[in-house]
Amino acid sequence: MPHFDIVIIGNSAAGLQAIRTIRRHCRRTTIALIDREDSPAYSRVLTPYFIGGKTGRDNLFIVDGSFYREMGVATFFGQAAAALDPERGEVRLDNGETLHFGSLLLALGSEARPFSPGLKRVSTLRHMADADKLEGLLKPAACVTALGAGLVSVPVLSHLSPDVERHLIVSSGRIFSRLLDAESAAILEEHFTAAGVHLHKRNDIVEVSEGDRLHLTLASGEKLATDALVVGKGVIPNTTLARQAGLIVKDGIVVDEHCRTSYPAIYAAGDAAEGKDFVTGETTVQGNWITAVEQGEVAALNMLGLDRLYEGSMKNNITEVFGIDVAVVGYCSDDAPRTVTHGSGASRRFRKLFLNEKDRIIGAVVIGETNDSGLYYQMVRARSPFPGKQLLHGDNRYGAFMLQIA
Amino acid sequence: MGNGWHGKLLRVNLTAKSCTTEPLNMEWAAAFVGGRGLASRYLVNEIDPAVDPLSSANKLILATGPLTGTYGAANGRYMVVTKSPLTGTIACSNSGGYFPCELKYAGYDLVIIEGKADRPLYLKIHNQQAELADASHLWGKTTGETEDLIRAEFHGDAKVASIGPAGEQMVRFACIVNDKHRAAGRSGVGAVMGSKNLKAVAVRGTGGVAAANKEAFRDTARETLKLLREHPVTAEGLPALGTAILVNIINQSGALPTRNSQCGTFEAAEEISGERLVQTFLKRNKGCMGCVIACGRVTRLADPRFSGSGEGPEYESLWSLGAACGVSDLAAIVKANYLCDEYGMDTITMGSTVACAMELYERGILTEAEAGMPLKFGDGNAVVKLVEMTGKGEGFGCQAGLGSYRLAEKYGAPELSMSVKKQEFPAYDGRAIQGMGLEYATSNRGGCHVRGYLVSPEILGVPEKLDPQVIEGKAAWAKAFQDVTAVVDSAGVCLFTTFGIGIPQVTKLINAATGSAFSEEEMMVAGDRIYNLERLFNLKAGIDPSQDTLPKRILGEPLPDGPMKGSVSRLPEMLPEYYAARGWDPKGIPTPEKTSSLGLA
Amino acid sequence: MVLVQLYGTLRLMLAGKASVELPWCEGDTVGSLLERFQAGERIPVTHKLIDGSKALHTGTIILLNRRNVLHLQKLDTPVNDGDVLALFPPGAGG
Amino acid sequence: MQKLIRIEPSKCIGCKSCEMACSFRHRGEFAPSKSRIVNEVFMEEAQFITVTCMQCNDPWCLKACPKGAISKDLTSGIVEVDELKCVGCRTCVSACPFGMIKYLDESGKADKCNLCGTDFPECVTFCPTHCLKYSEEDLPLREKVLRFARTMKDGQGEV
Repeated sequence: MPHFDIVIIGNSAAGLQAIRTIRRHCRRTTIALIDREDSPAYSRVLTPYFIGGKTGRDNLFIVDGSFYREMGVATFFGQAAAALDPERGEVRLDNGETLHFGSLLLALGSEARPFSPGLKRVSTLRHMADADKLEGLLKPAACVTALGAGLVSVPVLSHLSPDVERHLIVSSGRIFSRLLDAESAAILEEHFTAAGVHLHKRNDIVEVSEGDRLHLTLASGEKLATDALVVGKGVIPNTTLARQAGLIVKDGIVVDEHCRTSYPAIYAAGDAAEGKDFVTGETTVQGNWITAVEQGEVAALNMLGLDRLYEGSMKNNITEVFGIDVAVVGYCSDDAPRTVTHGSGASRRFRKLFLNEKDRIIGAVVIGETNDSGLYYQMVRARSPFPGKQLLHGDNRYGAFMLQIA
Repeated sequence: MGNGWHGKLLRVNLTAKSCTTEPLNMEWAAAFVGGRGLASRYLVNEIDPAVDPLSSANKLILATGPLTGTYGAANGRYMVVTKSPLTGTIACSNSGGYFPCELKYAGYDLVIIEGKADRPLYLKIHNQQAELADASHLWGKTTGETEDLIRAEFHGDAKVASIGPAGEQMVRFACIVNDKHRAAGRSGVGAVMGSKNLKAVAVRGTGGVAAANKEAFRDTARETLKLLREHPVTAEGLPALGTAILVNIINQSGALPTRNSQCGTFEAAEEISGERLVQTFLKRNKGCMGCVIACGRVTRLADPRFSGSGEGPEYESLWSLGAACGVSDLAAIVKANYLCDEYGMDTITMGSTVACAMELYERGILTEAEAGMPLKFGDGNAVVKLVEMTGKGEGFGCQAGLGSYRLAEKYGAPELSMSVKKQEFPAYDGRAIQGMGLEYATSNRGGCHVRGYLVSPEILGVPEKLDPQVIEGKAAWAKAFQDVTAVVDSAGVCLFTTFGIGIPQVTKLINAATGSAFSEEEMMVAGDRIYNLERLFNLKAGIDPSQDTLPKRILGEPLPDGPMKGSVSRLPEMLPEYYAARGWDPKGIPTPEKTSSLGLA
Repeated sequence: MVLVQLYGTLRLMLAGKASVELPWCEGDTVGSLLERFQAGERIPVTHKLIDGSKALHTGTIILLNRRNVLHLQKLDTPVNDGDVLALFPPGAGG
Repeated sequence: MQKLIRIEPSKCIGCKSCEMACSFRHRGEFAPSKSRIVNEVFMEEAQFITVTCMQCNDPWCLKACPKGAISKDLTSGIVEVDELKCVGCRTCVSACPFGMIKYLDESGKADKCNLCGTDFPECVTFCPTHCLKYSEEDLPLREKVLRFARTMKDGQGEV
């Protein structure tokens, strides 16, 4: 049975960063990488850009085959991990092969929550196969509907040509309800509507029939004929393997501040992991690219025996929707003890800071001119005290920031 | 357009509350260089020179040059062109800071403001988007407060040019202050803005300005930068001491107009000198956008009586609020200078008006009851108080707000106003520096030093040393300096660069930026054209050539002190020569041949 | 004695020193006094006024009893006992 | 050793020539909003601060890029965006704690200082006061980062 010092399952943000981190510190550690897709790593978060025609399909690949050779990684692509035996330190692949590991990183990611599987004109967007399917669906479409306002479904709508009829159906009273506060969401909703999007709030699809088009019946009773339905109802962490192996799993695989699971030699990172939230201290599945990278790195360092603590994950999303850029950093919920805002949707420049009881910055929503959003990320990370409203007025670049905190 | 110009102007009609764009007249842009020249051409085209400057029929033009917003030679200037409520002549006031470039980056070469708003408004420009916004909450605020409030409600990176309370009350010498401390200072352009109920112009510009020939532009800019960094004036004198370095120089030369020009030296010059400012309130030096010189003074006042921070004072302000009033109290001068920025007033006219009031007072023409306080020469606190009262429009401040000429005239002694065409001349005595006296008399915007700075050759020896007491050849020098200045202003370049560079560099930069092939001679002709255009405006505005003169004191009272003791201005001898050099008839009217040769007929 | 007054960057370079008194010698000229003044200072400063070939920089102002030496005999201008010599390195304003 | 743009704030005059030079060179126009170096003027505090990318050893932007479009050259130390690979997703923007990588509308790509590649940095060429220098990495610059970090940490320790 082949033995590897480190086995990584999952070939995306967390897995790749783990490989790079390990190799920066040690050339000799043996590494195996398992992924059920038979291709070099590609970027799931960029698939909307491919579908929207903003970038070529080839450009979704983050690395090519040579990367794994150069990094000295044994790849087991096209094979899912079927079973995990934590006690014996073994992973069995679906082809029956078993690998023995010193430590294991579960970077399994998550799956899109499915909706009416089997229909030709319906797709989630998670894998390359989804992207290929949607690309074919959207090209000739005169009307596209998205179910659920997520960071994948909305950008897909946003990248469509304005003469395509676009519908967005959300079950809650507002868009991005898990990501944003109500005020910011309202600004974006107004913007979406102005961009010609038909917004169906507090609504759902109760019936679907497929012919030459999709015929949707909404909970409101409204009927809608559309050429494609993009489903963005959130994601489900891939936890089956961990659960069956007896690891502690809540929504995701529970990890401590070392990104270690309930089994000392097994680590988890990225969308499949449930770790500490930087702001609230509670465990959460963060599910964003930067968190996956950070956790992949911390896990790798700990697997190498370099004691490294992870202070917790936070939201850090940035995207452009219907011509306006939005960044969401940290804790941005309506129950924040205090918020400070500046600007408006009309001025296409809106900033909202979320503060805790001690007036420290815990989150930020930046709509329009998001080039300074990294500073807000840093301020939340540093638990900076709120330096005053002027911070929000202009381009809050490093210089201003230095001066504000000095 | 990619050639120094956007080819676009913004027209703002305050009566109709409309903002529209128009293509720029590129023929005029070529013939009149840009900025001052181009805006004057538009003004001549659009208003009757006889119009009341404070009526809605006057227009206010904010103009950039083809080099504004580029690098190489401190190319960060804009000009405000309008008919002056102080002089009745065409006015062009020039300012740096960051606002001018921002306006250019927003995509406009010119902003023409016309009509009159029925309530206070401000103009908000965010690239292509220009709109008028309510300014009732800004009315009465100082320029600094206005800028802060606008930045908070519009955009934190917006650059703001605004009027203070002085402009609102149409103080005749109100200025337009941008970036809190830089001013389009002279001739009352701020009063015109106030008369239109326009509080401010706020700009956020994220575009750019291109050059037709990038390589040539970069090469010329490097060459220019090198020249300026190697010239001792622009590389050392101005950065280290600012313009304030002149206090001791001019005083020692016997040309520092003291106590309303009663004498030419000030015994306490040291106390208000640039050297003293360095030792006291100076925090650091500062440049405007694209500047390579950094004459700006960032100062902070620490005095039991006064507080504040800001920029300056410049030499002219040290003189006007200091020596002209016999004041040696530097803290009071710095404070008065800050107040002028905050209320939005020209420091030269302000100080000179206080000086005039002090002489009226000391001669018993103006009583303590009328002034509301004793106005003795040397009283720094009185200067600060009167500046504040003028800015607020309180008591005797309302009289001071008329400027020295109208004030002195009111008390029956207009000869005590040290002004030309009702605008106070600045910090050089026309008796001690003969060419400068000629320049004051012939400047198209009344008493002014930055239309042809003959102090440079006559006192400073740049580019060569002339004897200030000699009058031969001064007419030709005055014309040449006035024409060069017209070109440099119009290009959007800071005048101070001309201590180190000249028309050859400016021509090369303009050609590289605009893709033209002007010769240096053609540039000088353009300067002449601009100067004549302004002159023709003034004549039509009823400014008779008999006003090309100096106060009686300068013409008739010999300097009582200093190295130039005994001199008077020999203007009557120089003026005919000047008219001839200009190609004007002996009465000072441009001949038809002259105007047609310049294409102005 | 000759009073030498220092202005502008000269004064800044010499830690705020505003003037020095130099003994007068028979046959003194502006040039000889400049040399003697420099000899008395540890920091080289006169290069701010004159170049290596002893010509005044463009913009240098040297006033002898408030008269610019450029209109007299430049550096060869004779200096008398009790005269005042004011030295300004190039500077400008407006 | 890696060369970097060294900044001496006391020599800065707030002229933004660096921003002009940078944008003219890299964007073909004078447009400070598109400059890779930033010169901030704080009049009230009498402070002028200039910042550009410090070509971090372990760059946040590089790590954050979901495309692998950002790389650090091992010899020159330059952290560079490969425009052919960049998709314009801005993830790097929200990851850089110094705000020194930005998304440019006109190119639709991320843009950052690359020390003008193999040439001499243009901002340094046009800095009129030598406030900017191009020299080997030295303590002051690193110290600046450390001081920054320390200030942040101190802020964190406070109640």
